Amino acid sequence: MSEAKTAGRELSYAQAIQEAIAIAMERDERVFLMGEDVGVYGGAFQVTGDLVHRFGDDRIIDTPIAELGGAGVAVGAALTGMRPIYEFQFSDFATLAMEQIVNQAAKLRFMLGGAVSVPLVMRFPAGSGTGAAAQHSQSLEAWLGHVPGLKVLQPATPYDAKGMLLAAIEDPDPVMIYEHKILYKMKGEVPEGHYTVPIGKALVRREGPDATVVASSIMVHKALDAAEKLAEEGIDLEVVDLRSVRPMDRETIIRSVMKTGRLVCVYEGVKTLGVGAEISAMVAESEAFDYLDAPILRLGGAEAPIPYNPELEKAVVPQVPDIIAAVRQLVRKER
Amino acid sequence: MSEAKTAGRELSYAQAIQEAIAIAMERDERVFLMGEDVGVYGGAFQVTGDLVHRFGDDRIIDTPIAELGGAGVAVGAALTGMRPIYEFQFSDFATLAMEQIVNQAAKLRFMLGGAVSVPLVMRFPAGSGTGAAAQHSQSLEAWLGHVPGLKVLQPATPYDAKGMLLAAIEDPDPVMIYEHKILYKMKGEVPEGHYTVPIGKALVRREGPDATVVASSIMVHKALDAAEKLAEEGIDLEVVDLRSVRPMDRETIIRSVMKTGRLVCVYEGVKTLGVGAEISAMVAESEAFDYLDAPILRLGGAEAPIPYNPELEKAVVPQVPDIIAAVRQLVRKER
Amino acid sequence: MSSTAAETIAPLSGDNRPFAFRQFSPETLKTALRQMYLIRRFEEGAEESYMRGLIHGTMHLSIGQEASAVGSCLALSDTDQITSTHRGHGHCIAKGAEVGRMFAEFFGKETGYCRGRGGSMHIADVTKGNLGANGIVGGGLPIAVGAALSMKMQKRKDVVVCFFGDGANNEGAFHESLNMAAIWKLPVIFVCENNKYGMSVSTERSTAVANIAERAVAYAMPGVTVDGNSISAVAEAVHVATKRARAGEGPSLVECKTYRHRGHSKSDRNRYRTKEEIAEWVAKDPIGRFETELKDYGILDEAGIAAIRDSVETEIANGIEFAKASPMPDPSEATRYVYSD
Amino acid sequence: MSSTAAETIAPLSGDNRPFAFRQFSPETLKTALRQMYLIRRFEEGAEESYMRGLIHGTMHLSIGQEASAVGSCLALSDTDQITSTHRGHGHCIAKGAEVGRMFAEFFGKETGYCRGRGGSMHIADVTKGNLGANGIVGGGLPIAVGAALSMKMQKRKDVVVCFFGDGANNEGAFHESLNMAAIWKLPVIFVCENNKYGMSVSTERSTAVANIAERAVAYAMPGVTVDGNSISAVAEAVHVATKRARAGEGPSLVECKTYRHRGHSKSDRNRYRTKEEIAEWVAKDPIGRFETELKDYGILDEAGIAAIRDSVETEIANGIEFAKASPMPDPSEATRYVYSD
Ligand SMILES: Cc1ncc(C[n+]2csc(CCOP(=O)(O)OP(=O)(O)O)c2C)c(N)n1
Ligand SMILES: Cc1ncc(C[n+]2csc(CCOP(=O)(O)OP(=O)(O)O)c2C)c(N)n1
Ligand SMILES: [Mg+2]
Ligand SMILES: [Mg+2]
Repeated sequence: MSEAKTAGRELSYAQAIQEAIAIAMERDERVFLMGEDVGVYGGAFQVTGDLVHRFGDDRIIDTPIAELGGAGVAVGAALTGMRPIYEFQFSDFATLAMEQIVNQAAKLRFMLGGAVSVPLVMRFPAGSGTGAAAQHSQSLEAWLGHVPGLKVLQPATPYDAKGMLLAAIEDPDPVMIYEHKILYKMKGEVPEGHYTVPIGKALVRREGPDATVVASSIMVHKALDAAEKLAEEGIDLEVVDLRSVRPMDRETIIRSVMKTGRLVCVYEGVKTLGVGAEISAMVAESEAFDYLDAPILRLGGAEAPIPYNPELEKAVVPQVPDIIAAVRQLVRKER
Repeated sequence: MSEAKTAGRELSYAQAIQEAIAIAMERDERVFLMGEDVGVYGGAFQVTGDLVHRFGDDRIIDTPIAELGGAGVAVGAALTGMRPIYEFQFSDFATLAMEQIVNQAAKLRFMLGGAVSVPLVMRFPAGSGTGAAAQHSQSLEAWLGHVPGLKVLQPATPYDAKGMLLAAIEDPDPVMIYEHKILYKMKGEVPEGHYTVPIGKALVRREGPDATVVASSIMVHKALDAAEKLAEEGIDLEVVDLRSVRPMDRETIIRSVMKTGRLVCVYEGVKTLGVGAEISAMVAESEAFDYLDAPILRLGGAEAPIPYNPELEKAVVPQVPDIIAAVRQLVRKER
Repeated sequence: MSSTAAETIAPLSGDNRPFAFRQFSPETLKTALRQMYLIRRFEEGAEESYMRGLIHGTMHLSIGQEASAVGSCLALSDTDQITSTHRGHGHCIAKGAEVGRMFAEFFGKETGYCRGRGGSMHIADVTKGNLGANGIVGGGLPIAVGAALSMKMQKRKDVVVCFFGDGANNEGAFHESLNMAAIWKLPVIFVCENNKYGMSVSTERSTAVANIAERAVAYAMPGVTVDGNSISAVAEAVHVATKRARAGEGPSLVECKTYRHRGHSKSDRNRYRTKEEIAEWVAKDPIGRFETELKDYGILDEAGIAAIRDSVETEIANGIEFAKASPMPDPSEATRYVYSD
Repeated sequence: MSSTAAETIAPLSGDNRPFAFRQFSPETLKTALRQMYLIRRFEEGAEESYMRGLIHGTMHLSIGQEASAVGSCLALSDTDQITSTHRGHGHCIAKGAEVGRMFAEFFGKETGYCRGRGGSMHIADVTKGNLGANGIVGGGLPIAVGAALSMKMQKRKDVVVCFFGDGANNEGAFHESLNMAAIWKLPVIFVCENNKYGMSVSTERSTAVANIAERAVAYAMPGVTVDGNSISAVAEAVHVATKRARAGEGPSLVECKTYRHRGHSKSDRNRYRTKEEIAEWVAKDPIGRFETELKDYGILDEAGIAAIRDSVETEIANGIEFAKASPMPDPSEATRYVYSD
């Protein structure tokens, strides 16, 4: 972390991202941002806001609705000396651009034997909770987490959203950032000026001896809520914010599990083959295995698309009571 | 399994697939096949062979090189009474079609509250070993395994390739079949005529008390090889052929692990967030947890794209000696 | 407006009325007007319900674009198919859906067209040949081509009308779809509703050509640009294209120039259009225009119009009541309908 | 062949020689011929090495297409960029790569352009402005547009030449890329090498228009179809397009009609082309044709040609030797170069 002022200034997660973009664009003229409606509209979630007035439409570029091409343009620009940030309007639309992300951005450096690097950042507004139904609510971070060559982040706070984005922009390799739409309006402390949050480091957000919850993105907040409630009944949780899907912070997670002997993974993406599958498997093959006092539980999204109806929508992703119930089950269980 | 003749007839995996397509097309005029160069060329891997001469180019349809559109055409045809089989030339190119697969095919039934079904089959030639480098050698079955609404299969033998494809074509929902390119020429016993292999069932290919290897696709054969060699040193492996990534056969796998107390997952896809992550996590949260005598190991693809050089190419996917070493490590380890 | 279509419909000698008035019975024309009202009032009702918190999420209103929806579907049967878009309420109603079940869907109810699972962006009525709205811009294009392939393979005489926006025309799916439809001579009519903007980006900024229909040349198919606020102009162009499609001669591209009066969706701050531009297009409202024509050609008088309007009000009110009274889905069924039972 | 480009190069009065002969010095023309030989012999050498088991995997030979590669790159500098395709050996050599390092790459050696990690399908030489072949049909199109955006943003006068095949022209990436290049007036020249087939599928079966260049209309950019076996015709069209691009006037589409003599790749049983068709095109070989022109215009005689051929033989032989003698990568480094160090 460099030059971070410690003032108690609060920004929303969306504002924090905007500030990171502005700082990076001020510092480095190679940085630019492109995406759909990022200009005068200010972005579908008002993340780019008025940046176009500040930096002009040569550097805050509205693209046609063409995600494959847009992503490929970012790759081509990154290959030739620029540092593009590409905003997908919803992460679901990135399904159109997987070719460029996975076959090109992730692999070019390797395929060319190290002759190039692809310093680009892509931003993926993800997650449910907006009533936008199955094609606008997915959490597919596990897909890109499976792809060597990429780095994949999930900031859970405004502080991290800004610091990780700055780190990502300065990183020489392609970094994919999954932002949660419901977090955009969440406020939190954000220092002014430039600072970075290191890529690939999880963070213990709450210490406790009884069980470890490793949560990602919005689930960090739900886990912290659950921890408050569980504390009332004498269960003291450790909550680890995953922050980085790739690379995954083996050390921090394993250290925590060795301490508590119990692990619940909480994530919004579909349970099967979601981020928690990797966390669980990583622990089960590690030195922490011998410290486990109970099975490793996972709370992930249901095996269904996200429904439109708000009650159904809530029912298919983990909620605070689900976390509480899982932890209770885990703590009750003794070897 | 219905009407299977038990004759000891041998076919290659590619021939078995071709035979399944022919049988399905004979039995049901709604079935047709489309893809790139599936007609007179006979398919990049000669899977469709001379089918175009038998069924005509109205039912064995050469598409332009347009994977997103092609996949979407299959979805539209499936929605309106046909039963398309869509062949991707290499599974890597399916990255262009993820939108139609994931947002449309997988979700339409759900989004429309059950009013439609999408009976289509997609075939994905996958895997490394052909020297075709990073954009022609991927194993991304974990991606589709993460998507509710799809069924995802990985046949390891000619018998299964035929029987699973017939089951898939008759299934009312979208079924994705990952075929391994190196298996296309592999021969095995294949009954004549129509039979099906049930979707979602793993198969114990070798019984043994010492440790369970759950392997998928080509790794089944490597695991069986390793088992032969390990038998010489008195280690008796149980080898489970995963066969279906989604749904995953919880019962068969857990039963085996409860018997042996040890588990190695072997798969070619990238280790992190690959199929083995789910197998491991599923076991670690199950009733089998208490039966585990050692950490759950995973042997997956390296955290790198597939290199062109043949020695490097071999180095990045699990080989028989790697399986042997992993099992030895596991069996040595006692709680 | 320009036309590159090979064929237009010649007026019978002496009959100088617009195409729709020559082609369709007064009853059909009255029904068309009624459908336009129904779409308008449905969307106004939805907007109101949204303000009142009865509707969750977002929605995209097509107010001002009713002529292209109704004109395109005017001569379709229930076995002809359509694919629709995120701005699809008009298509849905024009293809015969009931507003009660549509409201019920918007309210997330079990009686909705999607049992509350889909909402506005996935509204569909396959029994009427509406294969569904789509949340993915351009997502319906290849699906329409696939449906048209089905029609051809099944030797049906049915056609597919594929609605999409000007924004969608820059997606790769557009290109792949039109090319495949053309080489296989499939019975599909690509109807581009060009309302000048894809969200905030004008076609001038997003699209290399002035008229989307010019792109038909790249697929060797007829392309025609019509006044999308004239139901007759739309119906005529789609009629020509449909005839061609049913005759096995292949696809066409019809571009309807129109305008949405409302913002893109509920989050639109309208920073990209001027008040003057909006006012200019509100003055060209397709409903008022069609009413005037119907009166001019003696098909309806004020009383007749009022009667239709009244019946629409009742239908809307009943629809909202039905939706309100309908049950919510059971949360224990949140994962139903993922797979066939 | 047809041309829709606004501009062509007028011959100086009295000089009726083809464009390349008016435009370029004898030295440049000789170098061009030498490059064509080098490509041809490189690929024949690769083919032979493949037969001998020195090369793994598959490869796509461009024998017969040398004029489009060399003609397109003739007037480019090392800071101009290209994106190439799976059939990219010619582009690579035309853009200045060394055949020794190319062979080394094919042999999977550490001295190869990609240190043995990429092989034929990913061959690149970024120091010479070759951003790489691509295993994904159409994959290079948006990358080229992005590179052109860089050139513009960095206020460089460099251009990007984007090679792609007739098969690639039906990919969505083609459409999205040409549209973006056009609306942003980017300095990119889209060079379609139309060799009549995308693998086994002829353009007649895959593509709705007879000439790919006709699709330029959909992007309001100049489109021109030239005889791709005439190096001069290719060079002229690319020259015009490059001038336009450097002047900030935007992209162009140049279609080179040509033919590959060999099968698509090593697995091709050649069931989709007749022997007659192949023979007809072999007779139109671009190298023989250029030789004849060079002789006709007095730039080279038989002895001069023989000397060039000899020097190419030596270069190829040395290249193969270099590649053979080079070390294999260390398997312990199999996962290097995934991320920047
Ligand atoms: C693939 C994809 N990209 C982006 C979006 C977000 N989005 C929804 S509607 C829209 C504008 C579409 O414009 P147009 O096709 O002209 O239709 P209109 O909204 O004007 O009716 C955008 C960008 C989306 N839903 N899908
Ligand atoms: C996206 C994608 N689809 C399919 C392929 C398989 N493939 C490789 S080359 C080729 C034909 C390409 O045709 P064209 O663009 O005309 O180039 P040519 O081979 O004729 O030079 C195909 C289908 C691929 N590599 N990438
Ligand atoms: Mg629009
Ligand atoms: Mg070709």
